[in-house]
Amino acid sequence: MRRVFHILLVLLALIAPAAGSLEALEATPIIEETEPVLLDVVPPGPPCSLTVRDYLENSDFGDKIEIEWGLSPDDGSGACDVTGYILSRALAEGEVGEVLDEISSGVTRYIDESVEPGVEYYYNLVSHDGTSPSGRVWAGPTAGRANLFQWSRFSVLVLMVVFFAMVARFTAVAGKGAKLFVRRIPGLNAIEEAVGRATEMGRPVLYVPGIGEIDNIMTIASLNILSHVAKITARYDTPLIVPTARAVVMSAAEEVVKQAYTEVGNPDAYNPDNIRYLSDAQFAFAGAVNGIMLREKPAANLYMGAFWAESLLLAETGFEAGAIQVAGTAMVSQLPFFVTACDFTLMGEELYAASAYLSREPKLLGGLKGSDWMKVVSIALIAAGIIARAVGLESFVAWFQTQ
Amino acid sequence: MATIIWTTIGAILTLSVYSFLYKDNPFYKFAEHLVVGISAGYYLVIYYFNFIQPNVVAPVFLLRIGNEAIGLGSSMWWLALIPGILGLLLYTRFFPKFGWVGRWSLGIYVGGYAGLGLSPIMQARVLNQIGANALPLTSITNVFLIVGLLGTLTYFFFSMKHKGVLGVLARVGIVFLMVGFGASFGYTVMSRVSLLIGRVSFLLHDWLHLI
Amino acid sequence: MRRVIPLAITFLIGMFMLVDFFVPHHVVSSAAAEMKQWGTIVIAASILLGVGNLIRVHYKKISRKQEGWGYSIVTLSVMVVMLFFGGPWGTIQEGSVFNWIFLNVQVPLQSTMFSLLAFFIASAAYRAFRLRSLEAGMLLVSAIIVMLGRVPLGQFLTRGLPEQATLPWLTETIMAYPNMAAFRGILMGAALGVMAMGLRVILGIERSYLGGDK
Amino acid sequence: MAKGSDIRNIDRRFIFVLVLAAVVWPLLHPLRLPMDISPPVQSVYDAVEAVPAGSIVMLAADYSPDTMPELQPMAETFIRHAFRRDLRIVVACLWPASPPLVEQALGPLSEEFGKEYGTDYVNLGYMAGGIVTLLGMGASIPETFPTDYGGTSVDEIPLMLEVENFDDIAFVMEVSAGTPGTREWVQQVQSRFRVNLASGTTAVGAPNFYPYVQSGQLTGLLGGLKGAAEYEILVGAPGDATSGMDAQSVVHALIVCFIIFGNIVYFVSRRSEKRLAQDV
Repeated sequence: MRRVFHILLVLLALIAPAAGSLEALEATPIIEETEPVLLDVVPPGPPCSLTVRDYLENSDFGDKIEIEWGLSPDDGSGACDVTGYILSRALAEGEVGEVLDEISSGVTRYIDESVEPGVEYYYNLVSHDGTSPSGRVWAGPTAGRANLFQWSRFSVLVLMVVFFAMVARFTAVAGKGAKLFVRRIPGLNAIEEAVGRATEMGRPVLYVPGIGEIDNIMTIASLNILSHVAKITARYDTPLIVPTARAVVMSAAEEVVKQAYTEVGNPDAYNPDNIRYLSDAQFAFAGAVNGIMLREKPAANLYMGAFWAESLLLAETGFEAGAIQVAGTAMVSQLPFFVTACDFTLMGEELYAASAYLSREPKLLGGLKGSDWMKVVSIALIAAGIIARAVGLESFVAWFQTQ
Repeated sequence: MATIIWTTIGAILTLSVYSFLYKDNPFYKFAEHLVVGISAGYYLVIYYFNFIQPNVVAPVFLLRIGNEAIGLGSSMWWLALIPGILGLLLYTRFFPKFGWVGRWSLGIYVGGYAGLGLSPIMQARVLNQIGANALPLTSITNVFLIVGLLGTLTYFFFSMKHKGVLGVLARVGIVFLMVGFGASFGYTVMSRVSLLIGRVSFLLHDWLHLI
Repeated sequence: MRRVIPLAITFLIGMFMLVDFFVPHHVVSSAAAEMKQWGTIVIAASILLGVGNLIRVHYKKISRKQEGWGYSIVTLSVMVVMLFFGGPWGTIQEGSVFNWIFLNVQVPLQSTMFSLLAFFIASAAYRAFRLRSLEAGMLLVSAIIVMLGRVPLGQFLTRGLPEQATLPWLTETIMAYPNMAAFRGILMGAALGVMAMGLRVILGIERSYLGGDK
Repeated sequence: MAKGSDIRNIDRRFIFVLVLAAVVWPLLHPLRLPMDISPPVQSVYDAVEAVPAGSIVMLAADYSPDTMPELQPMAETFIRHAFRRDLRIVVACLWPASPPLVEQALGPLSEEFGKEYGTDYVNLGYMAGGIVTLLGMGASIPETFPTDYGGTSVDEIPLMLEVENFDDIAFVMEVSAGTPGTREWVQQVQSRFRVNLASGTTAVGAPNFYPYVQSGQLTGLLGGLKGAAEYEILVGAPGDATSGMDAQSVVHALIVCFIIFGNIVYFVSRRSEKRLAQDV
């Protein structure tokens, strides 16, 4: 733990100068509309200076170069006839090159966001009054260099380190045998009851692991719960039907279920034909699962994982077929439908908690405790943010609004 | 004439799906099996032509697609072999002895995407939310918003007993959750009805010309 | 060996992708982009596993003349038709037979299935919204307010009342505050759950998706 | 939520039939339920009413078939409104899919009002380029659209001889499903050439454009099916949008009735159960 804080301190020391220079960014000049200028033949004075440098203030891919200049003496004062500046960029010294942009009068800074990283560029700038340009000022060469750390995302890193440290700590504590309290999750017992009822009725259990791909963490949580459910059905010799919408999820589900049947010592009861790939197409899948519900009459329908609009199609058909239904998802938009149409619903984080809880492995329970403490940290930070806003420390809140 | 035939087929298929609302029947079963078969063929072809051919087959076998020579002249063509092999490894599961090798590709895929997801989630769902909720407590609505968030978050405390202050907050959280669920349920009705209006006007307008 | 290698790969790739978010350098980002591409290819290659499973299940049904085997013939034959028109002898461009079947059969069938939700949302509302408890009451009341507040009828029902008592105003307020608060809470909680689990996947503590330990 | 006792659940099919009837009936026999007109829609109507008869207005149609249910009624109603007020219409599109959709509306309406192509209205069709096309129109519309949708040179179209640039256009109605669309018209055309601009957008897009109404850059805004229905009512020609909103109102009200009915049944049966329990 102490080492983590040392690292944090070092990182904080590194951010301080970067944070200071961030303020300069905010000072963008205000462009005022200028009165129409009469045509004349006298060119305005040229810009009084031109400097170019790699854009450093925000970490970038090396695709940005910052250009600054001094206003022409006739911009805003003198003859007061400058209507704008023309900035050009070239690959060789002395060439005018391509026009990058036309910039309004009164502006002294431009960021070229279209450079190739590592390529050296020359810039030149003229002022003009609508009819004639001034003399040209030159600068360069300079090249954009890629940064190794995205400082604008520093706050993300800090919170990640804090979160991971807490998870690691509680996992270690739990691993040493400390008893961790975990509150009852209502939907969990319902899963076992539902499977039990299906067994009594001699009807199958239907387990839908959502239509998410296997890279979706909800699907992974679902496969965890599937392993638990498969162990119960293996023990009671209840058929377990697992329809899937993704081929990889199907093959993972096959492994999970086969493994569970083997562990319980009933490998012969495993029926590979019950782990089915139906369709990658959302409603083709939903339609086919509805068919299974009506024709194979499962007595328990478990929906765990990532669901989209098909949630209610499944849950309403399942209700009509008379099955006990337990759902679990972190898809916020679908929760209302599962909550209304199913007997029990694992909401949001409960899905992940359930998967950790079922395993009863202390290592996994440590993660739950870590998440809880992260909630406390988040609430504390919101409170701190409210106070900071009240006393005018807007930069504290801005620190969280990264991009 | 051709349009009439195809519209009629479309209408019959539409009605077949709706017949499911009455009860399961041969028309629905036909429509269901049709859609599963078409999508299986469709995705097999689309996945091949959109991912496998341009990214693996073309660079490795130096294929030309149209006038474009993909992979020809690229010194990095062998990189395309890696995903190709990873994809093939998935099929080792049919050989019990080597089945474990298939886990390599699955491991790369899942591990990669797990890592990919972590930081953006921390940023968008935690960090930015902290910023968005650090609101000045000057209006009732802001207080309301923050109390609701606090309650909902408390409901999701797993390792602490919901007693005392935590119990009250968790209960507030449940009330907010229920109001939120009711509201988004009600909010969604309109878009679902729009879908039905769309299908009904296909039947009444395009097919029967009644409106 | 069999366990260590996949877990080591998972860890290395997972950490690399995690780091990618913080490193703007193009060497890292282009490598990460390449790996993301690999992921999509692995998934695309897996489709054959799924279709193989589909063929096996339906073929068994047909050969054993199980109930509904005739429908299995439908599934397999339209699949062959699609492969024929989209395969090496066909084309998948706009206007091709392949594309045409998809647009004129698959798309209307899917959108009709989607529209079944208009019926189901009504039956679910009828059945589930009962005043059983305080919580159920909140669910019911907010659903009714928002349903009415979204349509002209609701506007008409509360016409003439002060603005804060009209259904459209109440709808907007409920969506913007209690609804928003609840959903932010769920999203934040779920995000922590995802991260804890994602971390376990990268560290190899979570490996159920690989089919357990053996 | 627990299911409650199954005896109290009526056959779902009864609900399904009522929902279907609630959608089909208003489509076949429009109900014309009362509808409040929101201020941005009223402003669109008022702005068209304020254009002197005989002036030239523009319909900028930038949408495709997938957003037709929401946007086609807007275009139709605008054409009807303009024809009825004897305004002449120039149609210009930045989306390739739009010109035939506008044709579908122009055909029957021009017949209904006895309008001549070329003198009373013209469809310039699609021109690629987005913002560049908009700026080109600011300089010269005939040069930006050298031919109409049918391929006729604009020099041979009497109406187009009166149009040089936006100075000759009294009002622009932009019906937009995305980009290029309302935002580009406001930023590139309204702010530069000070045209009198109103817009019709999808319900999803509308919230993005309300700020332009507040700032006065958009004279008015039709948002989604609801905005289209309100405009239809104002113009006095209730059509598809009004029927659609009628259907929405009826289904929403029906579901609310279901909920209330369900609760009455629930409480009555619970009371009788209690009484039964006391009797025994």
